[in-house]
Amino acid sequence: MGEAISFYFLASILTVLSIAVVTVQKPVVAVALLVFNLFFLAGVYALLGAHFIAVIQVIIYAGAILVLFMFVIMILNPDMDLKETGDKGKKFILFSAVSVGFLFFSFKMFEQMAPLTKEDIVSEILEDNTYEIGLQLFEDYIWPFELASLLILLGIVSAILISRKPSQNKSV
Amino acid sequence: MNWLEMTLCFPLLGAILNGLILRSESKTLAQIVSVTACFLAFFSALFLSYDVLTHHEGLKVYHLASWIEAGSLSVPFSFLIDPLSSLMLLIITGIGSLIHIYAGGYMSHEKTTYRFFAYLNLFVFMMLLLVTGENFLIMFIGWEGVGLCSYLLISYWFEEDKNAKAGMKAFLVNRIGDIGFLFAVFLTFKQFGTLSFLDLKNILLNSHTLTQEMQNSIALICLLMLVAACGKSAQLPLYVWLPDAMAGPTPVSALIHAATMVTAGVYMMTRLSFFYFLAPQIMTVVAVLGCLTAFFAATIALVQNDIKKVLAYSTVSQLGYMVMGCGVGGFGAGVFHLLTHACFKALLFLGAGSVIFAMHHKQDMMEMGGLKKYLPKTHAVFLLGVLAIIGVPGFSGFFSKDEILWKAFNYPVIGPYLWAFGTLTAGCTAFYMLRLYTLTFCGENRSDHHTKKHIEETPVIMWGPLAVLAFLSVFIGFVGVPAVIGDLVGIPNFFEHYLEPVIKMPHAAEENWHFLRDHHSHALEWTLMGTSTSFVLLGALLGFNFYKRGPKGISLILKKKFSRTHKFLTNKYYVDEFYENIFVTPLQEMSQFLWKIFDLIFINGFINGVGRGLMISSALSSWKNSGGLQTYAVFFVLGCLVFLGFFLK
Amino acid sequence: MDLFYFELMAAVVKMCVILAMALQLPPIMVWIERRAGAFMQRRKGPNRVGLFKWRLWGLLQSLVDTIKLIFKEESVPEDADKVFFHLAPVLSLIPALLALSALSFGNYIILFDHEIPLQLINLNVGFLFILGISGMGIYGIVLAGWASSNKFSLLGSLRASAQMVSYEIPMGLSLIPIVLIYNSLELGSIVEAQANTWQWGIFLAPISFFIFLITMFAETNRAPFDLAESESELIAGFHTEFGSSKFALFYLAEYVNMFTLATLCSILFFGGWQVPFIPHLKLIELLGSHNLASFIGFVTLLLKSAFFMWLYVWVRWTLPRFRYDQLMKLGWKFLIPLSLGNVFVTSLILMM
Amino acid sequence: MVPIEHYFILALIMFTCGTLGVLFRRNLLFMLMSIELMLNAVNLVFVTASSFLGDLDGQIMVFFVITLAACEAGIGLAMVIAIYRRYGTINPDFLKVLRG
Amino acid sequence: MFQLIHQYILSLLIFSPLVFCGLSLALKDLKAIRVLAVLGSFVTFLFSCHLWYYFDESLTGIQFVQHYQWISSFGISYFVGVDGINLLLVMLTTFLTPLVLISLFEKKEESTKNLIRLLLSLECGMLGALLALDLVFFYVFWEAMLIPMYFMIGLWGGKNRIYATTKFIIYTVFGSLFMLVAALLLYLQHYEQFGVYSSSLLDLYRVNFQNINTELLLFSAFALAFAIKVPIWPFHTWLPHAHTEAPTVGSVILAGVLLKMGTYGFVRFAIPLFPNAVELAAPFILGLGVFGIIYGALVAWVQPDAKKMIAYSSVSHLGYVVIGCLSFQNSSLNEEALLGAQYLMINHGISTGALFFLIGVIYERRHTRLFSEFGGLAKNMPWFAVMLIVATLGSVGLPGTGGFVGEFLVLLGSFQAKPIIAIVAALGVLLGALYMLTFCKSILFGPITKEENRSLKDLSFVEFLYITPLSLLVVFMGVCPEFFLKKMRTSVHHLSKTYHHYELLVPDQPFVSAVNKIEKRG
Repeated sequence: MGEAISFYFLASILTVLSIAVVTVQKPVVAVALLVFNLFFLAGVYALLGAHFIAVIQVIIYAGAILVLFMFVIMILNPDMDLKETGDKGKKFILFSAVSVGFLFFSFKMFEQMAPLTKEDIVSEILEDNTYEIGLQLFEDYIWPFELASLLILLGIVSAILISRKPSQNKSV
Repeated sequence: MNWLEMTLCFPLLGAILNGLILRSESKTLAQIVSVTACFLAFFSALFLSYDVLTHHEGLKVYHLASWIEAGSLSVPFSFLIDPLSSLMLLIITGIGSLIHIYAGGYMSHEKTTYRFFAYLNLFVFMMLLLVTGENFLIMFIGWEGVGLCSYLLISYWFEEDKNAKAGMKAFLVNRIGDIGFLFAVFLTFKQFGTLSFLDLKNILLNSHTLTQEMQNSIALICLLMLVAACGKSAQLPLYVWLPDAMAGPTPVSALIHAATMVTAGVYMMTRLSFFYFLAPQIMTVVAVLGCLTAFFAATIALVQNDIKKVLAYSTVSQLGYMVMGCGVGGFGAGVFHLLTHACFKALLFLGAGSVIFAMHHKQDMMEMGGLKKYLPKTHAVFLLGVLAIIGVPGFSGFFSKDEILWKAFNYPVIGPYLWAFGTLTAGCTAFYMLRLYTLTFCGENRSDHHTKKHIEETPVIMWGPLAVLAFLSVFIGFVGVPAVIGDLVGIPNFFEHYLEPVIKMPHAAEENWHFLRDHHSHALEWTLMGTSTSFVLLGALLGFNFYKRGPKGISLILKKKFSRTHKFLTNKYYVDEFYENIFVTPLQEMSQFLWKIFDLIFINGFINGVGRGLMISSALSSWKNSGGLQTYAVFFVLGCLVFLGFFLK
Repeated sequence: MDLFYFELMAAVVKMCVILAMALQLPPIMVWIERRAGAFMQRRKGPNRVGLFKWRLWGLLQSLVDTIKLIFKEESVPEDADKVFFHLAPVLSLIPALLALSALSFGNYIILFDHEIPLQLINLNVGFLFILGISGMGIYGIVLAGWASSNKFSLLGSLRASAQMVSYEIPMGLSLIPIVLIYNSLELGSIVEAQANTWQWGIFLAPISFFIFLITMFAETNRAPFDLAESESELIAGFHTEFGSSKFALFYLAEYVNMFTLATLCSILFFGGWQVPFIPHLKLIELLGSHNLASFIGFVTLLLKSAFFMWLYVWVRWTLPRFRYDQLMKLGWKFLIPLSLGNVFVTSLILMM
Repeated sequence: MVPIEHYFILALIMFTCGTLGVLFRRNLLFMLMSIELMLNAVNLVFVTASSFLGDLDGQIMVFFVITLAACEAGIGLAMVIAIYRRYGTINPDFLKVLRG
Repeated sequence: MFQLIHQYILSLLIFSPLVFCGLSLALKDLKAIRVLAVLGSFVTFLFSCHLWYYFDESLTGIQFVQHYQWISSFGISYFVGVDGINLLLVMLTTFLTPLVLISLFEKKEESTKNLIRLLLSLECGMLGALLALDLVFFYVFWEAMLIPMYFMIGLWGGKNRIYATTKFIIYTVFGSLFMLVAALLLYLQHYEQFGVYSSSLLDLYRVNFQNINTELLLFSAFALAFAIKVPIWPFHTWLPHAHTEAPTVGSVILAGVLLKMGTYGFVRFAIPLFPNAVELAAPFILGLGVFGIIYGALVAWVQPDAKKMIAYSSVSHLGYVVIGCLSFQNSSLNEEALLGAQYLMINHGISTGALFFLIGVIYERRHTRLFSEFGGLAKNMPWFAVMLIVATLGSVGLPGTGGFVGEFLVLLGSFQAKPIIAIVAALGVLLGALYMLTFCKSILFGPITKEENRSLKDLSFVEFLYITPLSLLVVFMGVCPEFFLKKMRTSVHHLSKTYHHYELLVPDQPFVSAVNKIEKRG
């Protein structure tokens, strides 16, 4: 029973936060909201029993990635309130078209799915499964894991190259 | 080199020498070359005909080379010399050389005359080809070649647009006739498989029964050849080009449009007489056509003011006589009239030429008059010519015309009517010839002061040929004195049996041409001859009196009374305008339409349309490719949604 | 149903104890720091402030400072970002306190026949949680620098956050050998595994202790790594613009952080509430009661962390400040490879 | 108990917000943030699926998604900096210059 | 040496212009290139004379055969041979190209260097297409011909040359694409029937189709490609544009040889490959041809531009050729008509070539081709007038010129096959005379209206050099056509009689067709 309450509580906060993230004008506020959003998402993961993922989420997502965002915002200090360019009408039509599209197709998707509730599923998954994750990560998914590491390496190198000052680029 | 090759090569050589190689500035050199070429041709023609008629019993075929060999068709370069063609050879080369001499004088005002003489020689060569050709195609080469030369000669003075137009008109109208000729050739080849006259003659002469299909095709062939003849010999429907052909220099008119070319039709008919005998209905058509043309042209000639136009229409009407002669079965009479006509018409034309030469190229009779004093020699010769043409007994015209009228009278059904019209035309001929004579030579001189001062007698070089022609036109008649008179005077009708071997009656056509041989009473012949001569004398008197004192006098009164008919006649029955509106202008509009609307707009439009259509459709598909990041994203998402929708259904 | 309520009550009590402990700590630490600093520099620290006539060696100084800080006039920079200006100090304090909740202060005590573990939340992900939460501290600093909208504070916050982010990695990596050795992430189980003194973290993974020690200083912006608020260049770093109470909060956060890391270090490397050479079970037998044994465990833990706190102060007044690029080079070019190597070596040893 | 649809609806909402953010915000940074949001929504779906179906693969997938997100954010931000330095603005509307 | 040449005469013939083109690339100076080009084309002409001399007209099959496997896996072979039908066209090409090159002697611009090279490559393309007896090989050269033409019109053309040349290329390529598809289908049909891949004509002639409409379909594809090239009436709109915009050299070659490719294609490919389909489609195409004659003649009559007028006259003339090729008479082609058609092709090439040269001459002097600009040129350009009249008479078909022989044979033959067609076509003769004479009158005769005309010089020596041979040939073809007919007669007879199962007998070389190879392998 407690779990349902906390879920709905978290869900409502999450919806509000995600809408806010998209609509707020100042980037700093947006990032802050996004950080909170991540926290509450970590909470939902914990609810679902994925503690390890929750913590990882917090450490990496909130701790590192969004800090990067903060950095960029502080460095660039872009003009905060960018006026909306482009004619409103056209944008609104597309806006509504996309959202209606999403809602319509999601409901169609739900019809197709077999109703799943928590009960009829084995519930032992709830406890800590860090051990099993570690096992599976390094046995079944070793190759994707290596590839991910390669991806990160690539990300690092390219990020450095791209964001270097033009003067430095010349030397390279 | 036998005689035939010589006769053919000399004019050709003359033409090439003058036209392409020499192109000399001096007029005399050009004239000498062409005259010698023509005389040499005449002498070789003489020897040729003498040799053929005496040694080869009147028929010899020269086979030079093979021209076209294609499938079953084989057309050799072969020439047929028989009494008819030798006669024509002599006429062409004889009168031709006389005219060549005359032309030297006439063209003395021109700067360079090599071109003129080259064309004249070329014309003679082509005419020789026409008359000596052994099969249809060689004759056709001559046929079209002659058309070409008349085109070139008529538009000799091409500076004026009028001459160029006249030349083109002549060539095109001839071309219409030639198409008839072509169809006839196709039909004969389809029907008989060969095009040479001798083979056709053998097939037709001794074929006793003719199948119905053969009958029809022969009739059709004859009709088509008639069309060709009309085109070439300026008969009724296609005569319009001859009056305009007068735009060329007078020697040209004399040689081509009087003596030789126009007679080609008659020659062709006599050559194909065995065809025509087998198609009696066509013969009646020919006869009626000839008679109509004769009468029709004579009436127009009554009111013409241009001296050459009058002579032109008189040629058309005399040709009508010849065609009528052939039509009624009297091919011999036709050819005889052809012979006499060649002489006196050439004489008349050259006479008129010397008058025009004297009057510095003015041709309107109204400005002449009283030239008797100024040009005594031309006047005398001209008078002889006039007497010959109107058919005063004793002169050549009388014998040949009378022969035709007699043959026409004996024609079974419509004979007398033909005769009546014939005599009436003879009267008209007398009237307008005398009118011509009196307007130019009698009465006082109406030309303006300037020309009057300069009129002097033509030089000997022009007068000489006139004299010879005058002699010929007077005495040539005695060659074919009709039996009736011949028995009295004792001169045998030499001409009659001269052409006998050429004009044979095929067996199949025996029964419906019997009337040619049965005997007629002399009395009838005498009476006919009497009436026609009286008509002639009446016409002559009227003509002389009306115009004795120039264009005023009685003729004015008549003109006013019959003013409408007079105007009608002067405008040549509006035939030219008729042709113009019926054929030429609509054709012009149609082709304009075809080109402008049909071709440019319809077909081009279609093709360019396809091209433009593609362009538009491609533009549509690229919409507002703004490059905006987010527009791409939106379409991307919409695309996914659509795909999703489709996929999930 | 009462079990739930009982646990709830226990949690609240634990929270109060921890909160009290945490909040009392900074004033004392301030006092110690100033006295120790002075002592090291052969001068007397604050010893004037007294009550009537007892000077108590300046202990009241911090009390008086806190009162001063609370009642001083709040000054807010004119075009600062109001919301974040007020939010920043709070944001830096909250993670620090949250981190405390995961620490295991002692074994369980039995009250009213219920076992109550001396640990607020017993997460099986253990110190990862602490790592994550301490990572959140960065936001406080970043927002502070940003909100005060002056160049120096901005630069200071940038430097501080960059430093903390880059030293978080070696800290995380250095703890992996511990996990490998003690085969668990839970702090409680790790301390139990360190029953035998010779199995303490420091002896089994000395290098990771060495790295962890350095990163401790870096994480809390202390001593050689206190580049953020280094007076000489950036005045007071990110919290120059902050007035009285907000400054106090920052100070509070800093010391709580120090305390958390100190206790974490002692738990992981010095056996936590394990009395040296006396495994906890033997201790229970000796003293006869669980509660007493856990209390002694708690006290030993406090002593160990006190030692580390003293270490902070000691190092602060001895080592000179790093230059920023040396700091970065140390972090990225020395510590991270070392920790990776350490992980590699330990896993090799364990494999054999 | 909380049926799975509700988790998905939550995820859907987050994903829609993320998409709309990407499509209609005039600031590159916001777009990157919205992408992060969308990735989180995807993670949520993975985690819910794995926990409901009792299969760990979902959670491992989340790992990879997170690494991807990290790289993407890193490079994205580097680009934002480069663009800002080059064009002086990070409004995508002004980045329509298609030529080199 | 002689034996060597004799054996490889055809390959030498095809590729010698290409070799000379290559050599000319090496040279820089315009004069040297010009001399080399004329020499080269003259050498090619000598080769073709050798061919003409040693061509044994009694044999019905193809001679001087060269057959080598080119792409053996697909059965595509380098298969060239000459027989009565394409011999004359080859001679025409090799005869025209030297003249065209000589005509370039007076051009001073530097760009003529490339023009000369294009001409040489064009000649190679044309010879290749004429001598090829392998469908794929033919198609390669068929397309190769277009490229030089495209550049010639495109670069040296008149005002809106780009439109003209693109239209020309797209039109022809559009048609030939259909042909390619049909060729492939035929190729596959051959495979189904004989079990082996071969694209040489000898085998493809043996293919007989079960149902008539596939054959009709394939035939219509081929016919479309050739109809566009000929141009038969509805597909002719590219011709006037191409001619008006092409340089003199281009339009001479275009009219002289390229247009003949269409009719040659009919005779060589369309008729023997799809015999029954041809018989079915013949009335339709004949109708188009006849209408083309009348239409071409009428439209030519009202053209203001000389070159456009001659372009439409070509449409009319080639209408005769189409009639000649397709006049069927009780299940066999009419021999006279076919022979006449071949002959007319040559004559049209010569006379229209001469006409275009002459128009080029006055274009060179007055830089305009509108009739209104000219008038009374005969006065001070007598030789020009003589040449023009001879050329006009050649194209009008006056007896004594080649035109008459061709037209007479065509009309005679088609009269026997279908009288109506012949009668209407004969009208074309009359209209032909009409527009040609108006053409002559408007240029040569009449008063000199424009001042510039008064001072125009007559033909220069070079112009004389390249026009007189054509005029002489026009007259020569009229006077003794036997010289040409004797070469064509046997092959045409063979084709007209046995086109149903047409056998190109190869006398000297035992050509083992792909089919019997199978039997041998068993």
